[in-house]
Amino acid sequence: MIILEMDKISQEFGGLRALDNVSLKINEQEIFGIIGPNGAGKTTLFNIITGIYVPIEGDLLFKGQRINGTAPYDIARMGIARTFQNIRLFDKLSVLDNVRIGCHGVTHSGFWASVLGLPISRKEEVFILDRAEKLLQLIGLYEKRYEYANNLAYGEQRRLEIARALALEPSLVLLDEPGAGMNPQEKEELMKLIRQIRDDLHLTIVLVEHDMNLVMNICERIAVLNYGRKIADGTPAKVKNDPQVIQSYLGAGA
Amino acid sequence: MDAFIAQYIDAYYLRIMIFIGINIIMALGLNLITGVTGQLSMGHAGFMSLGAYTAAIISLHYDAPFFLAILAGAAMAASFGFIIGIPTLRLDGDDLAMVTIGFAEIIRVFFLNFEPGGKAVGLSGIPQYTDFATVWLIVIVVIILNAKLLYSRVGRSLFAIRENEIAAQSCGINTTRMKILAFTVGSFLGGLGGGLYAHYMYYINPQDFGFMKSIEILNMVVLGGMGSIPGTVLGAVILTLAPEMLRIVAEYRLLFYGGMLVILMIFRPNGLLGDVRIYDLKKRWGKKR
Amino acid sequence: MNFKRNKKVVLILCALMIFSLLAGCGGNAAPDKAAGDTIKLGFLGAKTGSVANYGIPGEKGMKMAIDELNAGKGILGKKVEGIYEDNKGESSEIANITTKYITKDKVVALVGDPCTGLTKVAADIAQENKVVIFSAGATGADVVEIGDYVFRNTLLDTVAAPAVVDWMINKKGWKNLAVITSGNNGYSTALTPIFKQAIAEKGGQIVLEDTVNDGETDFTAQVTKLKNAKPDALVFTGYYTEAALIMNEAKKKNLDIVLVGGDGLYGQDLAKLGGEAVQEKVIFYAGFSTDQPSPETAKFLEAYRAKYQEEPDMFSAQFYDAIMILAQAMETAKSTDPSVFKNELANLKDYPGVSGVTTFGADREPIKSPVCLLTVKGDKFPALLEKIPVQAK
Amino acid sequence: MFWEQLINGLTLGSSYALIALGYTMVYGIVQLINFAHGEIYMFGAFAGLFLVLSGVNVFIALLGAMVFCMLLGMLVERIAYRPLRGKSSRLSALISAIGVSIFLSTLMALYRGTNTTRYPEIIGNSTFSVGSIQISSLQVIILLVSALLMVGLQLLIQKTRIGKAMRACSQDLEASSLMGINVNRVISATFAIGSALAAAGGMMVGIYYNAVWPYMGTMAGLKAFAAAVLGGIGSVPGAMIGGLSLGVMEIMGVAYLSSSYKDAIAFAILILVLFIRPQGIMGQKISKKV
Repeated sequence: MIILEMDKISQEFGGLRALDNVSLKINEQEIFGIIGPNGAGKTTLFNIITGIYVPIEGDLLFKGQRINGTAPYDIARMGIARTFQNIRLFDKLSVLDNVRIGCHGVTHSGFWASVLGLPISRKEEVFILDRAEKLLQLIGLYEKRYEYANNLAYGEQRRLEIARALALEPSLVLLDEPGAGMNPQEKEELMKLIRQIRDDLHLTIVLVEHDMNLVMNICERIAVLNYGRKIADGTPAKVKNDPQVIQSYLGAGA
Repeated sequence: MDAFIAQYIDAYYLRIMIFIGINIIMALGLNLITGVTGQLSMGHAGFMSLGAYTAAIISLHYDAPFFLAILAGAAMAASFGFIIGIPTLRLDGDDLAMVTIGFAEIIRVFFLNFEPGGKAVGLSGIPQYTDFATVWLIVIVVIILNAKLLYSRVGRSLFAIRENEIAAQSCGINTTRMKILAFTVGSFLGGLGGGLYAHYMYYINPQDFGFMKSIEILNMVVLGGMGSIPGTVLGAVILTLAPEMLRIVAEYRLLFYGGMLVILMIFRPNGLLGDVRIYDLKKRWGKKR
Repeated sequence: MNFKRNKKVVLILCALMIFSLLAGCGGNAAPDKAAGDTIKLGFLGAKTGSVANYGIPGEKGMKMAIDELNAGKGILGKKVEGIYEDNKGESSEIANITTKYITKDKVVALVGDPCTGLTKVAADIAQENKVVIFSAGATGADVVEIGDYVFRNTLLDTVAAPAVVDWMINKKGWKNLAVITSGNNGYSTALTPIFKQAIAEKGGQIVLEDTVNDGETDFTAQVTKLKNAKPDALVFTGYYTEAALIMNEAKKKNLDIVLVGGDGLYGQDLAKLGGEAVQEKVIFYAGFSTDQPSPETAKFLEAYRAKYQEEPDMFSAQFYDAIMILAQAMETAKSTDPSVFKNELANLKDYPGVSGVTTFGADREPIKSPVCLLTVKGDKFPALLEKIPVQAK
Repeated sequence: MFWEQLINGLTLGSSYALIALGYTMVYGIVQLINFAHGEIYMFGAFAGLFLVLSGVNVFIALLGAMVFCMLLGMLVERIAYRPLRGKSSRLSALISAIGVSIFLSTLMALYRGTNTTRYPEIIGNSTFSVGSIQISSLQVIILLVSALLMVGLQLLIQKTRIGKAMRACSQDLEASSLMGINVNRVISATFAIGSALAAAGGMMVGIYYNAVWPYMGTMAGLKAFAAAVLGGIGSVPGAMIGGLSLGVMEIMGVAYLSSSYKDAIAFAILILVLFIRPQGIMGQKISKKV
């Protein structure tokens, strides 16, 4: 079952072709990796999927429904959550509040319900608190729930972003360099966490990563981008041995 | 009620406390826009004047009951707040600041040419309905509702927009709608304060709602602490009292006022109670026990 | 975030607030012991801000009058004390100050404000608290109508403007007129319709109507328009600063025109700012003239010059008169109770003040005669051009 | 009449432009709306007045006023803005700037009184005609001096070392400091140059309109800020174009629309421009990196 399909997506910035005819199919409940050198268009791809950019060409299908041009918040509410390469937490809010805000997409009480404290709002608040606390326990930040987000260590911030993304009850999670800046031990834990959430919550996970070891270890399938073009995809073993990939990407190091 | 209070408190202090109350209401409105949602608005006096003139004209010409008049004033301000909220779709930061300044100036010039409002002569003879009890009752209600809002799902999403708009969107927050909501509610409170002001002063004049008035209200929010209800209240109290207390230094008092702003910002750049929230305090104190 | 420190800040500030309020209540509790030996008068006017030019000379006039009273036997044998707060020309400030004068200082009368709008704010409060307010500057409409504690001793625009328009059209033959208003100036926006009505009644033509704003300096566009409209004379209803700047610009643009206006043009700065451009080209009316003074005025002039080494203006004279009129009313009423001496005040007839002869009519509006037409001539400011006698309505 | 009004507008606009340059330069580097800038302009006008009254030649007085305001601008930056830099939000810096603005205008009001002071006619004025249009020689001088100053500024920014450093800082303050640029010095220099231009603007306005007063900076500052935003805040040519076009718009508004709505017209056009082109006339569209 395909959850996300990209069909010949192209994007340009000021005449520069950031993505060129990229097509990808991502299956439900798989862990999918996107790799490529700097400037290959990986983050741009994420920004297109989450609706921040509208592609100039091509179609984007989520669960069979065309979503190009849909507003980012609506895409989020449809069940696509993400983290950011340069961490974007709500710095001056508590860890708990960060995750609670993540629940926004799955709750509904509006202005009047909130101001007047109507039952619907109170019921949702209980639900939100409960959900946020459970997620914080899952990623191991429950003890720090009243800290400001910007007081957390770097690795903790990355994990908090994942928790916030999960709060949205997504079916697809996009992780933008989740392992950046982590030490090997932290990365080990991260991999465990990613597998765990996929298995427990039955999610699909797409991640962009530079760390080859991490990607090869965790991902079931991989796509390789270079200069905005997809040059290969398939299982880690297949991609690793693709001559074009070796030449253009792994070439120097391998 | 007021007669009862007046037995114990000097009319002069009563008067200042009424001004403090009115300023708290307006500052809480601006706090919602600028402090909580992070949309720099430098034209709050524009909303205040809309509320003041609408309420005053309704009272004067239609003999409407007081609460109806000030509600109409607030509603008028809110509908303009809604309109001003729309540019926030495209603008942010200093461009938005400029638009709000421009908007307030346009409103001021409009009232300078507005025949039913007496043009530059101003509007006088407004019945004095505003009293201590009414103002502080409204202050209490506004604080409670404001607190309820800020510690709810909607309130948190407003904070999220201030902190990081793109991340807020990725959480499913319709940032456009929320920003317009903040502007609408914030300007409603600005207009409410304006209506109360008009019905306390007997007399209003377009020049009362100039750029410096907007700055004064903004100062309350920033000085007290952006996004913090206790902070905004404290800011309103201090900046309303400051000119009265500085009266001893007579003509030097604006000099002190200016200097005080600079020094406060240097030593407490996030405001006196920056980011202190009733909710946080409760948690902290609760945990200690 | 350091919550401990924040808590301390909150506590300190709360303590400060409570203390200040307590101090205030304490002040209130102190009974009116002091009120027995001095009579307090509150000054209303701006000492800073954009209308300070009216407040400062007013304060000087008031101080001089009080000094003279105290040098004599005071009022009813009691010493007179003036209290001088600065209202910055803002309505919320004047409201606070008025309340403070009445409730904390226990003044028997308020003197001021020079501006009509601000006077109205104070008058509402004074009327409610039954304290006399005596404006030495408000010339606009709807002031004494606020109540029976409200008085003023100014030359009313509704009296003076028609007389001046009559002089312009019938004596000078200036029929085609341009009218410029200062749009953000309440005095000016109130005066313009009076002038316009008078012009219509006396058979004049308005060829151009335009607006400037107080506080601006660029009037190039307006003067260019004026030049193209070619009026016989210009009526400007605003204050002297803008009048001088308009005339400066006219001179730069080679436009030779006479500017006529109200007593808002009465300020030493008209001559200082306008220089050559206003020489015999600006004409305005006022109830007070230092040129060819009456004996009362001459005495006042001498004393004022000796005390302050400067020329008094209309506001110094009217504030001075206001104090003296109040003193006289209290003496005749033999009371410092506002509810008593206000009746004496209302009966004032032919008071020979330094700012002209004043009578309060049945509606408590002042009738002052004559109207002096003033101009700038050489070093002399103001130079008397003509005196136009006015009849009571 | 149209051409005469156009020249009126350009004269007014060049004073806005000179003030707007200071706003835009400071903003370009530290993202601060320097609200005290209008007061610097006012101090420049007064400094020039004092020098002229003490008998100095006009052009030396102009230079003197510029130097004085340079120092004042640097002092303000050192006392009120630098301690805040880096550790606090832009809004607290803004409030600090407002504090300085209130402080400076009150200071001058206490010293000189609130009355408007006459500026002596230092440069003789004559009117000459080009076709049917009458132009005053003063207007021509003001336009020329402004143009000269703006060209000078462009050369400074494009050709000198400090100009290069300023451009680098406006791109990325942090990276510039890593590249060995003394950021504090560059910011100081920016304030100095902006203040000097404002002083020149203040003195020329004084000479042309024959009047200065302590509160002249508030509205002029606001208008100049509007001009900077109109032109695209952060862009130097934008500030020039924004200033000139705002001046012309205002004058034309008075001439052909309604003088009572003068300020409203200027701001309404500004808001409209921002709607259509949020980055201003000359500003570059900065796409946010996500």
